[in-house]
Amino acid sequence: MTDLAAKVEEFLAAHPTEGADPVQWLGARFDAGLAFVHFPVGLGGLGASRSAQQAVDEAFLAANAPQPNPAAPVIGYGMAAPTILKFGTDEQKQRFLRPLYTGEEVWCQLFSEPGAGSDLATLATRAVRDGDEWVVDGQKVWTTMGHVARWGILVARTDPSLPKHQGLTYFLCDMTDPGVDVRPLRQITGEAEFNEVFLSGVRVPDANRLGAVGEGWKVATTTLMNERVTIGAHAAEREDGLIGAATKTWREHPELRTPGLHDRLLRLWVDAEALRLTAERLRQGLAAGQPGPEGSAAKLTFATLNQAITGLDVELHGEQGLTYTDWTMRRPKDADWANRDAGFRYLRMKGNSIEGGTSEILRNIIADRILQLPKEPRGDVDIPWKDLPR
Amino acid sequence: MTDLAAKVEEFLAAHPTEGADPVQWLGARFDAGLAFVHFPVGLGGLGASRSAQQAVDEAFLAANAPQPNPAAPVIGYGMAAPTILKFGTDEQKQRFLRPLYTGEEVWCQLFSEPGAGSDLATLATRAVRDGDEWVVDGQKVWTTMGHVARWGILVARTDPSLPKHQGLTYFLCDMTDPGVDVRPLRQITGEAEFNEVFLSGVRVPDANRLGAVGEGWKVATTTLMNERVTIGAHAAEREDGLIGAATKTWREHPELRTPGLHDRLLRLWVDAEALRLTAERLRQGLAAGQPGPEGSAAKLTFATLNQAITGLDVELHGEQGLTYTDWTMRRPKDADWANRDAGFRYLRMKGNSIEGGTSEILRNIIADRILQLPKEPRGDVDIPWKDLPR
Amino acid sequence: MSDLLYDEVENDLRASVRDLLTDRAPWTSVLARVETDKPYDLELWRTLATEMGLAGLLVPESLGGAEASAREVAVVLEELGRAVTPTPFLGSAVLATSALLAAGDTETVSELAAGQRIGTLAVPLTTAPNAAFPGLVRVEDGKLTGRVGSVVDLEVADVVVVPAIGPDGPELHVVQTASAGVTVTPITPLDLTRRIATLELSGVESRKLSGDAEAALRKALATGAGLLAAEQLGVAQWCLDTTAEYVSTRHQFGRPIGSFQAIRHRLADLWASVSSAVAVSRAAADALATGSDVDIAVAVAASFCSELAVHAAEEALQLHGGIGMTWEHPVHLYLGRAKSSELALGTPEKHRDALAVFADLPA
Amino acid sequence: MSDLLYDEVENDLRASVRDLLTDRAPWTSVLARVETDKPYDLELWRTLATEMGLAGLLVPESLGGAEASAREVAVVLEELGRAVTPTPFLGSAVLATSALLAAGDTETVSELAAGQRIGTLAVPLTTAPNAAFPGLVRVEDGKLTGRVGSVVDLEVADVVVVPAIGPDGPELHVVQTASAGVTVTPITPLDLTRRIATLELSGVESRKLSGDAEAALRKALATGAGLLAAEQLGVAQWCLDTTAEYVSTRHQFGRPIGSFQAIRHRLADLWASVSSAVAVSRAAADALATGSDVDIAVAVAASFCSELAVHAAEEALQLHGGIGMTWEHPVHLYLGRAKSSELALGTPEKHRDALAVFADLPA
Repeated sequence: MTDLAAKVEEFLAAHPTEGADPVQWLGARFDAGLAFVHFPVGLGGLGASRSAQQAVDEAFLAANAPQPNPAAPVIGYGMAAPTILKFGTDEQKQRFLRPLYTGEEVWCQLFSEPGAGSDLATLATRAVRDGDEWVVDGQKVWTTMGHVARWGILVARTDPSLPKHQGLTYFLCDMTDPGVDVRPLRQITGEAEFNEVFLSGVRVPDANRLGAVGEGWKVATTTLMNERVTIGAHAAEREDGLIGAATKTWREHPELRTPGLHDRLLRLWVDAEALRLTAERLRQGLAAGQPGPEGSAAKLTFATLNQAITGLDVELHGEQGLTYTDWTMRRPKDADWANRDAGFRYLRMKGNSIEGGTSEILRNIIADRILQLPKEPRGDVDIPWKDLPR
Repeated sequence: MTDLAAKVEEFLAAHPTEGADPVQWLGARFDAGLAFVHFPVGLGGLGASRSAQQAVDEAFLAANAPQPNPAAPVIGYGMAAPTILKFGTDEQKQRFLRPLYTGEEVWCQLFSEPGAGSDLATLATRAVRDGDEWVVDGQKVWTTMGHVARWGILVARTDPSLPKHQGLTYFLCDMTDPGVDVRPLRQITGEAEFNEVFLSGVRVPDANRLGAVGEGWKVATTTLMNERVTIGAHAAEREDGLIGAATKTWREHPELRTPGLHDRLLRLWVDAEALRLTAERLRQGLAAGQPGPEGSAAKLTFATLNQAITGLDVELHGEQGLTYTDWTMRRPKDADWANRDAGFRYLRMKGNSIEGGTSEILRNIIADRILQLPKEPRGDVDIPWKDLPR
Repeated sequence: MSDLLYDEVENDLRASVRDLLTDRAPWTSVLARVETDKPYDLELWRTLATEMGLAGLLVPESLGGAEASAREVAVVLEELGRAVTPTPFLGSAVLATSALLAAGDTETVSELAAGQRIGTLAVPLTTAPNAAFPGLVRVEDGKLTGRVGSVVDLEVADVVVVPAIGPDGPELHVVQTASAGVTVTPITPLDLTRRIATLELSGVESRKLSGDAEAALRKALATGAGLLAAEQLGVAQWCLDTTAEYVSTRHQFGRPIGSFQAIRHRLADLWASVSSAVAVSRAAADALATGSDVDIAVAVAASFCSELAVHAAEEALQLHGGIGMTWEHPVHLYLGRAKSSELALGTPEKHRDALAVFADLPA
Repeated sequence: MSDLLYDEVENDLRASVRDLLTDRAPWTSVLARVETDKPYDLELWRTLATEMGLAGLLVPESLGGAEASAREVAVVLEELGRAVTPTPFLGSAVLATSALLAAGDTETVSELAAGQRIGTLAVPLTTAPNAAFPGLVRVEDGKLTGRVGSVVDLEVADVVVVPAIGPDGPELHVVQTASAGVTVTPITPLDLTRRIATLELSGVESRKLSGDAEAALRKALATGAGLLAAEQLGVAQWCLDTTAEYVSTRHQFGRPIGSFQAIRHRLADLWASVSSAVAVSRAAADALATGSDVDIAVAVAASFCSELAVHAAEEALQLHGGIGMTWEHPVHLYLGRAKSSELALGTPEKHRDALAVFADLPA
């Protein structure tokens, strides 16, 4: 048994899981360094290797340990926590990481704007210094959990006269500030999974600035790299995911089968298995200390595959494919898409190639960083942001 | 009966077709203005509309009239003739058009170079003035009929200090000049359909310059526009072309059929029929004086379709798909690809998306001229040719 | 060879329909309407059907129609597709009208042609022209009983042409939806701009049509499938045009995104496909108008345009980026229309199955 | 879960094979050789087989082999594919060796492992693992008679494993090609770097193997198909690498063509597919090595890598432009290899048919 496994057993022995208050119990887990084991001692971790986390999480899961508020991990664990750890002051780390982990404080991301999607660095939300505070005005969009978040990681422009990557600063934004207005953003599915966030005269103390003034792009890049690592790094069983929904229908409804659909289903089954193995190979590489570049491929392939599967699935349903369960505007309770109707999945998965980096941007990244192809000439990096065409 | 039809009947009555010497007979047809009916009187035409040509050609064909040397029309009719007509001096028109038409003088095109394919305007063949002559040095490639041609239409650089489109001049090059060396260019099929042409100190009289010095790009553009019109403007029957080869095999060999191949064959059959109708619509539009932009689409779709059909065809042949008739280097006698083996067709059709404008260039043209999308920034049009990166 | 161009009359017709729809049914009002209890714009329908006389394009003048042909109907459908207009045109002016005409009716078809009443055809919208005659409704003691799902435009229909199995086999009947024993239950549709509903008949009075029921139904479905291709072309054309416009104005990285070559090439490919769709759709409309080469022309157009419309809508969504994923942008209306239409009146695969027979390419 | 990485031994093996091929079989010499009467480089083969011991990777040490596994064979095949090396590795070290081992032979397999002799398997190269046992050769009075087309590597084979129908059903026999009654007729191949020939047997003496002939043949074909996927991966990888390099140096319009976004995106997509091919190919090799999950892993790898190699070669050709269409450029060797391999040991469709059974997705 490893040291870590022993520590988990010890902790479980000392902290009964049954009937425990999740926040208190998770707080104790944080204090024991078993929250993010690769974080330093005192900040939820034990300075262990990143790859050790999975075994610890699995051990707690197997012991029916209290799990965090489902809203907490979305932005908090994967994006805010590592960024605060890397760029935060001691005070910020002490203040924010523990309640982030326990789920007392949910986080959201205030990056994208209507005019700054793929080209995030062109964002227009302004932050103007006023004594010990910054006054923030602008509009953010595609904010997951915005309506339940206590804090937001925010990038704003502090100097429009500099080229776009240079005039940005990163803040931790109090979502309870009266200038913050969170409105549901309805999607093509009829639901509002995301939010628009309007910021009007929001006052952010300079103490909640993360990193230096003008270094916002560097800090944001850390956040975004963590987003990409989060996606696609988990192991999966054969037929996990959307292909499972299609094969289930196929097996249960012989009357819907046609030769053309059979051919397409088998092709997609192969592609799904190939993607599963690709992700698994990535995971094995990470565990062996050989991180591969397949992560970018996995997200790209994932989007294409999900869209092809759900397109097939609608057709496979025949007459039922013409129907939809419910267009009513509502807030989704979870992301359990496999149990939604085929039409919903078809529409929702269209977002897979847009959210978290469009497929076009991923292809650019692969061409630049992996294939190291010659770059496209660019005209937007050296001129002041305020002079950019938009 | 139209005037033109009457003229054709009259000509046929006066010029018996049986046993006629093709060159003499075609010369008479030229002199009667029934060669290129939209050309002026005295230059093979009657000043008729362009769309009248097809009916005239069909009437002569129906009368079993002598037809030109099959090598003559390839470059001569479609490309050299209209360019000479538009930019030639009276002397040039008188000298060149008649033997071009009768097939006494076959023409070839000396445009592409190893370093100038899609970007033709970057070509490096030099022409330096020496008294009443130009001395030409360089290398051309992909020259159809180069080995039988008497004349070549040639674009060469006469001023390397100008931006690339401005320093070019257009010439009519005597292929019997001792400095012209024509070598077969072997393709991936094993055959040599094309040639490389090495030009070493070739002396072209200034009298054989077509258009002004430095106007070569404008003249060449006329030639190339005519190339695009030539492709795809002919009517076709259902299952004409490569789809016919595949359907023949399908019908004759039930033992080769599989459900997957069936599905693909039917898809390609639909695509082939769609392309046929697209070309037919283009033809009807031209005939009605409504030229449509579908020509660019037709060539693009044609390449994709031919490649998909021939790929399927190899697979459809099963064990025989592993074989090839003959790799021996040889000069093809004709372009009757439908009767070659599936492997040959597969390899040869790969050229469809490269020759006569790559599919990538066609997409650029469609994006620019038809969709009028914003252009890509370009850095190669304003600097001297000699300073371009290459 | 069929006439693949649009003639002057057809171009004028297109212009007047487009003007009307631009004025009366912009996408903002279409989107606003889909969540109300009046998803169809029946006032607009009356203008189209009665004032402009478009409900009777297929109907002879002797029966009160315009005695035009499938060519003109195709032009109207291109425009209705381009605007994803919620009207019962497909159900009433195409399916029911074709079935009634083919079955020799002279009574109901005149009412439909005049736009006085709205009709539809009681088959599941997924029914392909070469499908077996449906056995969903039976004639018992001269009355109709049965249940038919996903009947298009049913919730606004006054009259329904019902295929039924009678004592001697297939029959076509005309049923008034106001009759006793008729129940209409709307279904929530994936396509917000075209509604479907379930028809239940319990011993309903009807009028039996005299013509060959099987042939008439097949004719109506083939006409529907061939003309739906025109509507799909309209959907694809809107997607192409709107996306080309959007990428020309949307800036990222300091330039319009339509100046990026990958996007330019995708739209060029899409344009090439749309060009082909115009040709195949015209060929189908012309074949339906002349009665020559109908089987192949319809199967080609239906399979080609179905898949193209879905592809065009999917490209439009992707190239619009995040804004295309929002409810407040119209592209999802086109995606829903395209995807649903792919299932309607025979999937592309079903039409290719039919081609295997017509073009002698057996499995 | 199978081990999808390359271990150190495998990486070393790859490096030494690649070094050898770079040195001894650059594409210029491969291209020069294909039109000679010695299309195989048998000197190179001796180095690979005997000096490096690669012919016996699958063979136990007790029989003179290296007692490695399909994982190492896959690495060798990746490199042979990457260099389109004309050697009888597939026929001798994979197909014949697997069949002999599975049928319990200890004699011929040692000769093949030692590289003293070259073997192959007498089935048409198109035969899929799940095909019925071939009936092309019959056992009559203890002698073999029949004709087998497109046998891979036959023209250099000394010994052939022949599936034949005996008095009691399927049998496997070992035939010396030098025996009386054996005729080998080379076939001009689409793939210039892998030769096929027709085997004719007229009353030929043979040695019958004792094992279960059907199971042994199936095992050999599955091993072949699963490992051919590794070769196809090597082909695809070369196409990607070479094309990425070419577009980085070829200038048109004043910039390297690899800076045009459409080309960048196509190569990015290709890279993503190649990344997946590595994973599926590793999974198949590992499954063959461990004997677990072989059916599905082989069918997935064979169908995925077959289609990928063709796609990669086609993209390579297109992105090389005119130069790629010339005989003097190597890309056509890869295209021929990829397209022929797609037909070899089961088409992608045949492997998907097999998956329909293994993964319980019936038609």
